Amino acid sequence: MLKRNADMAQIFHRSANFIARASLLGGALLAGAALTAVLVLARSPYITNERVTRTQPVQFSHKHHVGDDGIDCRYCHTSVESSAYAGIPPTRTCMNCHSVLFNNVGYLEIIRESYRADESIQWTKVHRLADYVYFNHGIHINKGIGCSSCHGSVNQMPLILQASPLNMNWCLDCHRNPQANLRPKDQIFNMDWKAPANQEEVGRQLAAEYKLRTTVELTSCSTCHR
Amino acid sequence: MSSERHSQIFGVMGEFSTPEDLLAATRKTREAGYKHIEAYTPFPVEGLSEAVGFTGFRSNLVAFLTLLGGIGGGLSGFGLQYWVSVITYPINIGGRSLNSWPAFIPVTFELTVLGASLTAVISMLALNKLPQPYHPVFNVQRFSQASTDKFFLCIEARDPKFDLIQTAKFLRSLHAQHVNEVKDEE
Amino acid sequence: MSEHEHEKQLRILQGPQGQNAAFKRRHDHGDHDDEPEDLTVHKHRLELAAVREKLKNKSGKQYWRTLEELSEDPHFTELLHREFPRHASEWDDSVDRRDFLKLMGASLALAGLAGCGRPDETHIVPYVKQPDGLVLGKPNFYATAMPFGADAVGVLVESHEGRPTKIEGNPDHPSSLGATSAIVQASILNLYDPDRSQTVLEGGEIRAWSRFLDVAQELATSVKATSGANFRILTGTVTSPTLAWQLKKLLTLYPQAKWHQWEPAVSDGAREGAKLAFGRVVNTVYVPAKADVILSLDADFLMSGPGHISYARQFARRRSPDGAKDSMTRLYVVEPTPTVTGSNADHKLPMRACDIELFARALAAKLGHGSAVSLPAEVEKWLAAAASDLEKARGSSLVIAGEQQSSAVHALAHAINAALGNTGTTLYYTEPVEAEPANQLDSLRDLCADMDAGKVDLLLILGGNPAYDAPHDFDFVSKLKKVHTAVHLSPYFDETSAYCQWHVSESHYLESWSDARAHDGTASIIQPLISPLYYTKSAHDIVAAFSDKPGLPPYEAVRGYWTEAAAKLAFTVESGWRKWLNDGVVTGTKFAPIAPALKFDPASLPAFSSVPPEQVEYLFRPDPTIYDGRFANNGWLQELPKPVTKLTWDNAALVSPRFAQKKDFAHKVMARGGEHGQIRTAVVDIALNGSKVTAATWTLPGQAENTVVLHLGYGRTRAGYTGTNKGFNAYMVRTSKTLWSALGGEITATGDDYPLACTQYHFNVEARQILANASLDEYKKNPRFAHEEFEEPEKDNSLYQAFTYPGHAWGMAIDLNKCNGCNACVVACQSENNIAVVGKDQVLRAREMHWIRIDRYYINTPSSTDGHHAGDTTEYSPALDNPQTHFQPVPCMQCENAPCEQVCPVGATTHSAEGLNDMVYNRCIGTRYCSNNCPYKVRRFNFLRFQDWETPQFKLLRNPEVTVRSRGVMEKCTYCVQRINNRRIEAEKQNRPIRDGEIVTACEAVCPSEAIVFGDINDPNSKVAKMKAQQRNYAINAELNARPRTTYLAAVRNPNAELEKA
Amino acid sequence: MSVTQNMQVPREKEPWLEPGHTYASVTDKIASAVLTRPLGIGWLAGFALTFSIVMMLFGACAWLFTKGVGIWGINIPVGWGFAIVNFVWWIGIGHAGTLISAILFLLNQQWRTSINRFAEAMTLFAVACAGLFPLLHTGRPWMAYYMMPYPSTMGIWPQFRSPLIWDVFAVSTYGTVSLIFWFVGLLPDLATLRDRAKTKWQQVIFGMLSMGWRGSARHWRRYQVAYLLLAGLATPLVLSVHTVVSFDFAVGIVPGWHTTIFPPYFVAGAIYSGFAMVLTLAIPMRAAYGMEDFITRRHLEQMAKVMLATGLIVAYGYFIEFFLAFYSQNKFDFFMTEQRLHGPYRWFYYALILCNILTPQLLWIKKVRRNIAALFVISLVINTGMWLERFVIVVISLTRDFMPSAWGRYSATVWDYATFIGTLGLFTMLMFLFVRGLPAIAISEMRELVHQESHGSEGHQ
Repeated sequence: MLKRNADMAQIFHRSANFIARASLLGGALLAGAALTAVLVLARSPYITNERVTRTQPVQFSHKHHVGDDGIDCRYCHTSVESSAYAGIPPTRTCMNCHSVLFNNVGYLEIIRESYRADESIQWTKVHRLADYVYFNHGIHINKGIGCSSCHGSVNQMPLILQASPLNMNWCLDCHRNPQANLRPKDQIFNMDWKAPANQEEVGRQLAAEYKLRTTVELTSCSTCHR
Repeated sequence: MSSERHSQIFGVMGEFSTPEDLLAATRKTREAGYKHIEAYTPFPVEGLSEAVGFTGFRSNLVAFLTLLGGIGGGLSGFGLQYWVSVITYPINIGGRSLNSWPAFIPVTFELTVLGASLTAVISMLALNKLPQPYHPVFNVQRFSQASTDKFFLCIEARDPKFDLIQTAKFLRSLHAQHVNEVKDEE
Repeated sequence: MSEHEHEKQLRILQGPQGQNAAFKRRHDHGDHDDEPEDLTVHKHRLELAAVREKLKNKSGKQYWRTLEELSEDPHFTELLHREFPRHASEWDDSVDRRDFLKLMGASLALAGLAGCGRPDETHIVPYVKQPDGLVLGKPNFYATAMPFGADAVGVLVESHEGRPTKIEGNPDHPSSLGATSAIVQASILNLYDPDRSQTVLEGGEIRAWSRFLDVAQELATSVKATSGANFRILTGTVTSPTLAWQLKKLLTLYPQAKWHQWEPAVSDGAREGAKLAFGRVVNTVYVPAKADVILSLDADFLMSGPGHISYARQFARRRSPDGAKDSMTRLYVVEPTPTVTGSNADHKLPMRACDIELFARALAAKLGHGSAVSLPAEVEKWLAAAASDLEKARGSSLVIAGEQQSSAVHALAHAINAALGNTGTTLYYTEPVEAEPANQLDSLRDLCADMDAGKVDLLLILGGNPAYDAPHDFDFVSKLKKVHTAVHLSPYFDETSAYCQWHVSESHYLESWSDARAHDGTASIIQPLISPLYYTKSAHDIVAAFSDKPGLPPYEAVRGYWTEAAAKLAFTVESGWRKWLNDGVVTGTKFAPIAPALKFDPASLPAFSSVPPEQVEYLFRPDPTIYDGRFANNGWLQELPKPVTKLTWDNAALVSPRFAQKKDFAHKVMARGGEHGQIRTAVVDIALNGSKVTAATWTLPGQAENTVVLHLGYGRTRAGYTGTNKGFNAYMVRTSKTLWSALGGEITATGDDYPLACTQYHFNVEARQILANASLDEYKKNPRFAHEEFEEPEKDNSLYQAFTYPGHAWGMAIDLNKCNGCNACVVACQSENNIAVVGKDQVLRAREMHWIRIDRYYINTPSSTDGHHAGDTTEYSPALDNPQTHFQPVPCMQCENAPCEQVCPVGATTHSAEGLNDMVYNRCIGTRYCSNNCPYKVRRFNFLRFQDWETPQFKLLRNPEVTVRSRGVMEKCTYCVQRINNRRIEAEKQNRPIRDGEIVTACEAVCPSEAIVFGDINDPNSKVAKMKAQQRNYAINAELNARPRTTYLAAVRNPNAELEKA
Repeated sequence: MSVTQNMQVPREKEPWLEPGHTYASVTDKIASAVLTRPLGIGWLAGFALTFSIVMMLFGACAWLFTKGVGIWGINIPVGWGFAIVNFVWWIGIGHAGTLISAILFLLNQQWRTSINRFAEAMTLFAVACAGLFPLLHTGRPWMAYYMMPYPSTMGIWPQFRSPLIWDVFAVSTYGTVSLIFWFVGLLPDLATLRDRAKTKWQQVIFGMLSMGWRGSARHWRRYQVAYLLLAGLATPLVLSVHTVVSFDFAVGIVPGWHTTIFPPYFVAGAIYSGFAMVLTLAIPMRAAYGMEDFITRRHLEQMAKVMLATGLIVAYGYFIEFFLAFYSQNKFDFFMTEQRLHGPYRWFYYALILCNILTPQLLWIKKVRRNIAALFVISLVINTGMWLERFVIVVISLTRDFMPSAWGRYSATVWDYATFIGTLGLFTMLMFLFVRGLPAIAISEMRELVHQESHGSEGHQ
């Protein structure tokens, strides 16, 4: 009596239900994930080059020169206090010592050759800021920001590497709350400086002493961009 | 091939040619004590959802969710603007005060509408359990008319009162033009 | 400064420049004649090789001809294109299909690249031996001087790691007083001009300098035989004592040889006038500072001529309406065509140049010299008023005769000044500044005669471009062809070089040692800031090459001369040299005043042959920006709007409104560019002195009715990429008889029109609070006249509460009474802020990039409410015959309620805590909304990639302290924020507040008349705060409540009541 | 024939659907256009033409990205030209669809049924065209994402006081909501197509798109609630979008922009141009696909009336602009108004008055309202007029503002035109695809209409 009907009208197998819902939900999740990935990537060393070492013509070791020999930063980076640019030492500075010390080891031949031939050594840049950022070493040193605050404990680095992300957020963190990183003048070049327990108030005192500008001033665009 | 496929009964379905017939039949079915019934029409028929017993807050859940969506959108909209302009990076923009709330109204409004609209549609689909490209009723060949000019009433097997023969008889007694058994494949 | 910038520099610094910076620092031995003979180090090696290839199968003698053919050759021109700055050539929309498809591909690539932010590896290239005293990242300043005509302007040049980047004035130098002019500012661009010729060429073939030295000696011996009878030297006006000394020595070697001088734009009138008046050439130095009444007889002493910068400053200082009673000078100007000076006059009388002598005679007669002359009534009245004013101010009045005026006018001026007892107070006389004063026209005439007669076998042309600028009737070229060997020293391979067997590329004054005298005789040592970029030489080298000391470096020559000269001075070279270089002036070389006896009686002048008033006079004048053509290839000057006409990239035949109306020369304001860009004007043929030029006309209010002015310097055929074939060549119709003024020409419209790039066409303030001005009396009556109409709303009159600026609050005040519209600030800003040149096509589209512009308004002209030709000068109205003219510099106003900031969707322009309207180029996405919403229209947009990123020379030129903007971003004045930040950092290092006047913006620094003052308005004692406290202080369109930080002091003119009453 | 009837007996209500239609017949007629009807030569030709125009648009954009916005006629002072004019124009057109679907739905106007579907499609395509321009007109389009609020490593965010940011949110919200509104409306029809599909792939495609819609009573219930809510939300949204667009100008201080009348008269103008565009499209389409029965003269007349009404509001807006300029005696506004009459661009203004104010007055006449050819022409005229209005507002205001020294002019380059025409091509191409790919009229709603017409019951919920 009952009419048996062939399943003509049915187009999809029941599994299609799951597939359809899963693909919709999955699509949404995937989009979200992709977006997050981009944001994360932008902060990753892949973009910031944080902790990336570069091969240099001469495998110069800050660990040896700063850590072991205890040479002061300013011996090579002469203009760090006075100028925007810390200064990469001319070959002559290397030769000051190496005309006497290790004056015949092979791996320093590049230095000697550079000096003889009067041709510069091409170092690969490690800390790179964009052209439209006008960073000034001098003022930071003079206002109690120590080298290691940005460059990390260079005296531990056999090969120099970029210790901080160097992106704008990172700059702003300090410009909004410099107190956290202010040091007494005599600690500026101390690579092992650690913030004391009472950094909060020490920072406040130093800020007053250094006549630090207000956060509003320090975070104005033209402070770094021209 | 269908014969090989092991399948079970989903329900029995009666076909009517006018919305009025269907409405009447549905009401009778409910009176007959059937609980798990569903009607299918090519366009919304007034009173039908009540007839199949879909009433009360459940039937307006979409509206409630939409309200929440709207409020959520609006709050997040203004919140974002306030946080950006006053808290995270306060900058002097043309001498306007940091919290220039009048300037924040348009975006707040837009996000309210966006939040509400998206919730409305998504909740409608979700509560309807769509997408659902496969459904037993599609197994009924004549059901393809349900999107054109035929009106169907389905009494589902999970109904305690359901009995294939009796229920089919009952439907025919309501002057259903065709009565089909609805199979569901495993 | 960005560190990245530094590597750019350091990389550059390898090679000679590097050490050069060192030796310049230790002002010892200057000889660095150490360039390799091997030319392969040259940037243009390949190109030159290609040229040589082309020339291979030509015989040596015709080389200089084939060069010409070459320049027509498409490959060659294409090759030039590649070398040359692309900014001007880039921007026509037309593009062929192949190009187009290529670019379509490129665009996709570009879209992809833009997103990825990962920087590639870059390198640091430090010195090998760092020069002493050089601190990386800190500029050094060196004093030197720019020789120009019969003058030299002392300058301090900013140098970054050995690259000169910016020129400032030298306060210790009498011709500068710390300021400079537009031309001096722009001269640094010539140094880096990639079109400069770069080697010694013999018939277009590259020769080593040593080769030239040998040839020179051969030639020398050959002319020695005739003791130089067939040897001629042609120079411009020489103010270099050393060069003169060398030349004179040379002439002793060749007794028969002759030294000729020719400068097309310097008139003999002054020299001859002096001879007429005193029987000898003297140099006149004016002291406007002491003058209460000044009458200028067609003299543009504020804008041109020796000492004009110092005159402008002295004049401006006397223009304050707030001083003691009658302490404000009154300036009368009689001139045929509006100049900067005329536009600043209290009373201006437009008059044909040829009538001015008559005017001068009449004035002399009024003062009791010579016989009375009859003048038209209105002129008579004007003269009477001026004369009585002058007499009232006996001893403190001043009459100045114009460069281009006749010897008679100059003589009359001397006589009148004497009669008024001004000699010794408002002006004094000295020995001539020129080493060898000569009537240059005669001098050139003689030379041409000799060349024509075949008497000249060897001709040295040291600078100058006679083939282009010699009087047309001399037909210099054909005569030059008769010279056996001509040697041309010039910075470009120009029109003259093309006809000389030898071309020696000339060093820029920033590249070589020399010396020069200022307008008052003060000498300066010119020291190089950078070793020559190319294989260039100076006149000293050439002269030496033909002397008995071939190869004597200029440094030795200069030292040599001053060792001799020092004998006369207080101390020796050894003791003085360092000081001289440091100060930029040689101590004690200022000429002492002399009192030449006046042996001239106006009555002795021949009867004046007056010209019928309806006759049209054609005037030749040096161009206000590119001068006599020597700056034709300077993009900054080409694009600099001419002070009065606001034209760029072209010269035009200037005519008066009446004349234009009579001849029906129309102006068409084109839809593309419009009033702010493109005006099409009638093209005319001007038949004059038997030859003809075709020129575009320009109707100029305030010009004498029957005067047509033709500016020299355009129509160059071999200027370089930027300057070639711009405008028309007025020299074509300029003859020796009519050097400055010609009569009896024919001017006929051809029916065509020509697009002129004019940056401001509309001249009417439309009754808006833009340029407040009043007469001195009105001002005395109502000192607050600038505030009557409009007031700023109250500060707290708003839904939002106002921001406060507790720290510094930078502001600027511009005194419209002092600004004379000379344009120096515009170029200074361009140089300081790396502002791109966009080329004529883009100016036609109203897209020039100047951050500060100078608006020119005509006051009391009928407000032109018919918008269609709003302010069209061809809509004649009598008010245009002699309108009162005002200039107004407009930089960014740094509004406190900046309309631009509010509408920026990405916060690329925001307000700094010190009230600066910051612009963050890298955040800008270029919606241009800010510009639309800027009520002062001071924002500039990079519609295309205007900056030239390829040409290496321009990388050297740029100021590393300022971001170089690329395509698609908005840019604008930021009060030189780089200077603010650097000074502040220095001050903070010393833990002290910033001193007033410590921060000086580029426009402020350059301003000859001290019109622009920048400073902290929170400091009540600062100069700027005091200015803003004055009652004349007002803001443009104050009622908009934008609260601009840049405000103006209203202009006050000091007219003579006599002439005021109609 | 129904027309003539009506002329004779005007009192009797003319039906919204020609008599004699059943559920099946309407379904067949509309669905067949998609499923069975072969591709006509006319369609192919039209598609080919519009497609090539779209290619031209791509070319223009490539050149734009390569060289920069300098290839356009813009300059200082006229920083905005065609791009913004076109943007506002397209957005305006994009208003009719949602308006018809939402507001008329709330107002319970049955006559919306047969036109809302393709009006909505038109909205989507118009918004798509509009959306192009803000992106294209920026100097650095590849940086446009700076306008999005996302946590960047720079720690900076969009500047929410700028109307351009409001635009970003308004336009993107409007686009999204219109899309889902349209899709929800489509659901049952997609199901119909699925069930009537002739081939397997048609079945699968429409099957997936329809999400397995089976018309169950419960579904219909939730569906109607959601649809009603969407309509309720879309209504203020429509009004807000053009209000925000008008803020781009009203918030600026430029004389000719800085006026409070803008929001209302921009909205009115938007509806005005929107309906004009609906007519421009409906008239040829009903002819081409024989849908005169569904889109009756009465529909067209109804739309004509709406145009007349909104046109009058726009006219009032123009008048008020004048009045305020004279009444306030603000010298800048006064001068600007004066410029419109006498300035270099006066002819644009006169043309604008002719197109937007004078021409539509013809619609007072019933004969004209019911004359299809006349309506078509008038709709085109109004479209032109509305474009001119935006040109007058954007360009003329900018040419002569506060500083006479900086006054300028503007004239479009070939690239401006290429981009504008290109978007016209894109719009039409999408319409061509739409009418073939999806039911141009809401089938399920038509079935309801059949139901109501047969039972004479007006209105439904």
